[in-house]
Amino acid sequence: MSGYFKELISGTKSLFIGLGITGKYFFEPVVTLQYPHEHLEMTPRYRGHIELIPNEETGEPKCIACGMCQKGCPSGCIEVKGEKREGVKGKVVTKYILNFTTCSLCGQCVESCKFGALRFSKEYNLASPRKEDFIFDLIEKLKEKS
Amino acid sequence: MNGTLQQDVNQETFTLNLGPQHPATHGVLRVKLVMDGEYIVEAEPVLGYIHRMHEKMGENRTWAKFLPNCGRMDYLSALSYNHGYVAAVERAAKIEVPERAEYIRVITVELNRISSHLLWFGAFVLDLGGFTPLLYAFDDREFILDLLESVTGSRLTYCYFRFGGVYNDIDDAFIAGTREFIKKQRKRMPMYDALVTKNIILIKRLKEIGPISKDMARRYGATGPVARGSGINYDVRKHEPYSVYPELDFDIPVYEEGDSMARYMVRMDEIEQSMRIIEQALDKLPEGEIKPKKAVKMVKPEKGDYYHAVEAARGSFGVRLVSDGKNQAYRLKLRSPTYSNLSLYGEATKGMLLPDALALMGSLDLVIPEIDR
Amino acid sequence: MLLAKIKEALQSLYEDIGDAAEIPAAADAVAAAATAAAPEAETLPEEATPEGEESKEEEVEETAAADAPAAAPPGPKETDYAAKGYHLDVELKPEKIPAAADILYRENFFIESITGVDWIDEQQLEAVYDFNHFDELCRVVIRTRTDRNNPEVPTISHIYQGANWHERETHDFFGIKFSGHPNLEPLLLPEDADFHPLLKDFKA
Amino acid sequence: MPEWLRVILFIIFVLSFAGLNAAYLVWCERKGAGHIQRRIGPKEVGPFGLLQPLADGAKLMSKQLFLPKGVDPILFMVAPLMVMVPAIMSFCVIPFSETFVAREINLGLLMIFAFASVNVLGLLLGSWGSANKYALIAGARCVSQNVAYEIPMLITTITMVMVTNTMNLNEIVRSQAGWFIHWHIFRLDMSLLMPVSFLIFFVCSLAETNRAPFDMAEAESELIAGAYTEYPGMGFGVFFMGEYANIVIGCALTAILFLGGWQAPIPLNFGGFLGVLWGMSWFFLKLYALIFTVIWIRWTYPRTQFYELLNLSWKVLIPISLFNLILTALQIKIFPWL
Repeated sequence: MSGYFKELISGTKSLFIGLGITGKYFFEPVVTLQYPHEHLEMTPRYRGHIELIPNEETGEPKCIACGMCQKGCPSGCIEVKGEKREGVKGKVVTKYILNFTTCSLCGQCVESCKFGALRFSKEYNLASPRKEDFIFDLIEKLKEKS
Repeated sequence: MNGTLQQDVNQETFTLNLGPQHPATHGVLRVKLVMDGEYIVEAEPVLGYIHRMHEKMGENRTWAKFLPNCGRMDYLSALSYNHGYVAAVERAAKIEVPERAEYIRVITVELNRISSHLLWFGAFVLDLGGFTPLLYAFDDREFILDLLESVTGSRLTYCYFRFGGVYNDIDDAFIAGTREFIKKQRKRMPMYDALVTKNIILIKRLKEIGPISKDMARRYGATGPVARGSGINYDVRKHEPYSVYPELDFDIPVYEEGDSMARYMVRMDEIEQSMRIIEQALDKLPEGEIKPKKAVKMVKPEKGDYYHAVEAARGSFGVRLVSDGKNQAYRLKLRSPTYSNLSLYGEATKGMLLPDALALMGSLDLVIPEIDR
Repeated sequence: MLLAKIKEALQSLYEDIGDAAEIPAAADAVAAAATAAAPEAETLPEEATPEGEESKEEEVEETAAADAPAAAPPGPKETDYAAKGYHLDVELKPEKIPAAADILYRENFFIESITGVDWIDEQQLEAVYDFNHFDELCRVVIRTRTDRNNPEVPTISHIYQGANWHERETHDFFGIKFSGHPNLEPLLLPEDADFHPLLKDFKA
Repeated sequence: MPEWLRVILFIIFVLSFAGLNAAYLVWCERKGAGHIQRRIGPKEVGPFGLLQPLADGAKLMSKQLFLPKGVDPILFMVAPLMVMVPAIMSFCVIPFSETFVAREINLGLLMIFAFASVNVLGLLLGSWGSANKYALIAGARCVSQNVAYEIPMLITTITMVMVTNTMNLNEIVRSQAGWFIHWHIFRLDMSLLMPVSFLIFFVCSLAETNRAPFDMAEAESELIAGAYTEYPGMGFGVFFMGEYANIVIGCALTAILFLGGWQAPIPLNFGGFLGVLWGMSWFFLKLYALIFTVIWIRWTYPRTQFYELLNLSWKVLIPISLFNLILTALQIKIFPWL
């Protein structure tokens, strides 16, 4: 019998304590970020889709189309082509297509690049109803940027 | 379903399809229930709705190329899976890991474990009909995700560990942030305690509900918090020490009752233990390299089979590798903890009421992609 | 302690096997040679080229296979835990599996997983059972080989109920029939699946 | 004012009140939940998201009224009305202020309870008619829950009737005139357990209106959407409005019985139109404070287990309310001068 009342009282008390907690939070400031109106700066290591790093002097991509990223990609979403040009050491990249629909952002392409020609972009506002919008031509993107 | 209702009500029992789209299954799990009124006569989980055959993928790509897959099985504690896989390959290929890298692994894995438990906590209370704790838990979890994002670059499906080390070193900002998080979280836990754990409604819903006996846990091979809630003192981190866990001092919370409340308490206590681990690991964090001195180029383990288990957030995650000496696996078996944990569901729910069975399901902490792999 | 005890108990399952010249026993020896080769290879300098290692291993295997029955008497083999991740490697004939599971069950082992391996070159399917103990660190691996064209292994789901799903999964992926299993329907694959994706000759 | 005009005006008032109330209680609920959970809640449609209910309403109304295969078409369509109509009827006797009441009936309290019982029938028919197993389970739960909770609720009401000697709601309010200590909840001299009565009545009205933590009829994490699972568009919308109208009735009744209805907490009364406004504003203040508590409770607790809910009724609420009844009777008989 005493257990009955004990449980009744402690139970009722626990309910009021719960109300107190949620009541307190009711008056506290909100913690959410109003996303489309406000934006967060991505952390330096944030992994967006990859992008080519330009050569600081020429603005051309540093990439020499060695194909290591293509080889190291688990999902096979990179396609690189390059050609030999006169007066330039190594090859010149002519085509760099990233199929972002299958990319898993593991970072093995960036890791395997010996020439420091790849990095993660900070782009995250990527949304489209069309698949084709996620097949990026990174050389185009680089040109647009500069 | 509609057409059969008339026939079904004339019988003693009727069948109810719980899922594959149901608010309490957290994903595409279907449970075929034979019900007598609201009592469950028979429950049979039906799996495979998001089966992706990761094991076959493992046989078709090099060891390194399988790394991103690890984060896509148990997406809530992806780093544990990362850890299990790289540790197994390291064991097979005899790759030395620098101490600093091991410490970083432990710190990030434990952070990941806390975030997984927090999400479970919220989702579990949501299963029981309480909405608000989920959002509070998410608030805390965001903090961890921000921390992990600052070091791994992603928020959920991490691909951070590499054979012999980790991808990035941690910096002072991360260390400071982690310490701040622990301070904040320690203050936060009493709130959860008062709002949820001590709530009479929650206690009534979990106490003595869904008992899993020691013997049942053993017969079904349940591990992790499910086993520990049944009085089994089994944690791979202590039982089969790997990485730098032997150097860290922490306890394994074990509850004898075996009911949903016990499993709940185990996880809540584990959050505190994980914070202890992180604190010590941060204190002991040695200077040095995060990758082996000699870069790991081509991983080619010797012929033979190897096993390595780690304690993921949901139990013992084991990787069995069969290597034929090539640069890809001959066979890659991934032993997922919730697969075994869920297999006891049919036996445990016999004669239970539907809401209790859902409380039990929530307390098993299911992550469906991990079950289906 | 536990390891020695369980080893002795499992040894009894070998006693009535008799002639070691049968096919399963020969396969036994190959596996034994592989495990025996592993510690030896460990001592090799790390710089050794993979090719060299491979060829050496093959050599060992060939020689071992030739005089295996004499070199390695059948029985549970203790393995190097640090290198392999398990303590006891037991290769049995399929019909001995339930007896072995029973022994382990009585010693309070729990079942970790069951899986298969497709040895297509030898036209054999291997079923691998992982057992572990809650109190003492002792991982026991039991394996059995069966003919690839008619793979059949008795079930242990009446001893370890948890094996039910593992066996169904193994049946899904490899087509190993677990005789006596109460409900050997596809679990992870679609209900009408008649293919076994983890077989080496499976092409999607 | 002729009687018929009064009735028509009142019907218009009640219908628009019930509709707007349901719409804006949803807004309140979402905003309240938002702030309790430390987020903002609706904010995009209109200032502070105030037009959100209109958008929601437009969405619900524009949806196809779809009859799922196998449903009983008559029951399926009638059920939402059977929840909505009794709730609206109950408004007839609620005194919003001393003179602002459609019909002052001497058995007003009885009438409200009579109509409240129809509500559960509507839910049951709806869940049966929709030929869905989840709905069926919800319907069965709903009936036993309502039966169980009507008992303590009625016992408590009898206590109040004993104390006030009337079942006319306006009379009950009038008997609480004066300072706020004359409100029944503070009248320990009438019954020592008056605050407990208040709690019991409030809990019962939560259960009667299927609100969390007793929302067995919906129980979305167990039964998808319970009795409403198969309802499309406005079918669900009417259920929804009925549910919120029932919450208003429950809270209004609590306010009238225990918190002095339209009485101001100070003995200050006006005549004429100002008096109506004065009374109404106090009534609505109390009403919405109670409704806010209902919302607050929903976003704080997990759902009770079904048998715990029955246990609570049969093992706790009924014995205590019975004890309370006896105590009050004794107090009235032994100390009649109080």
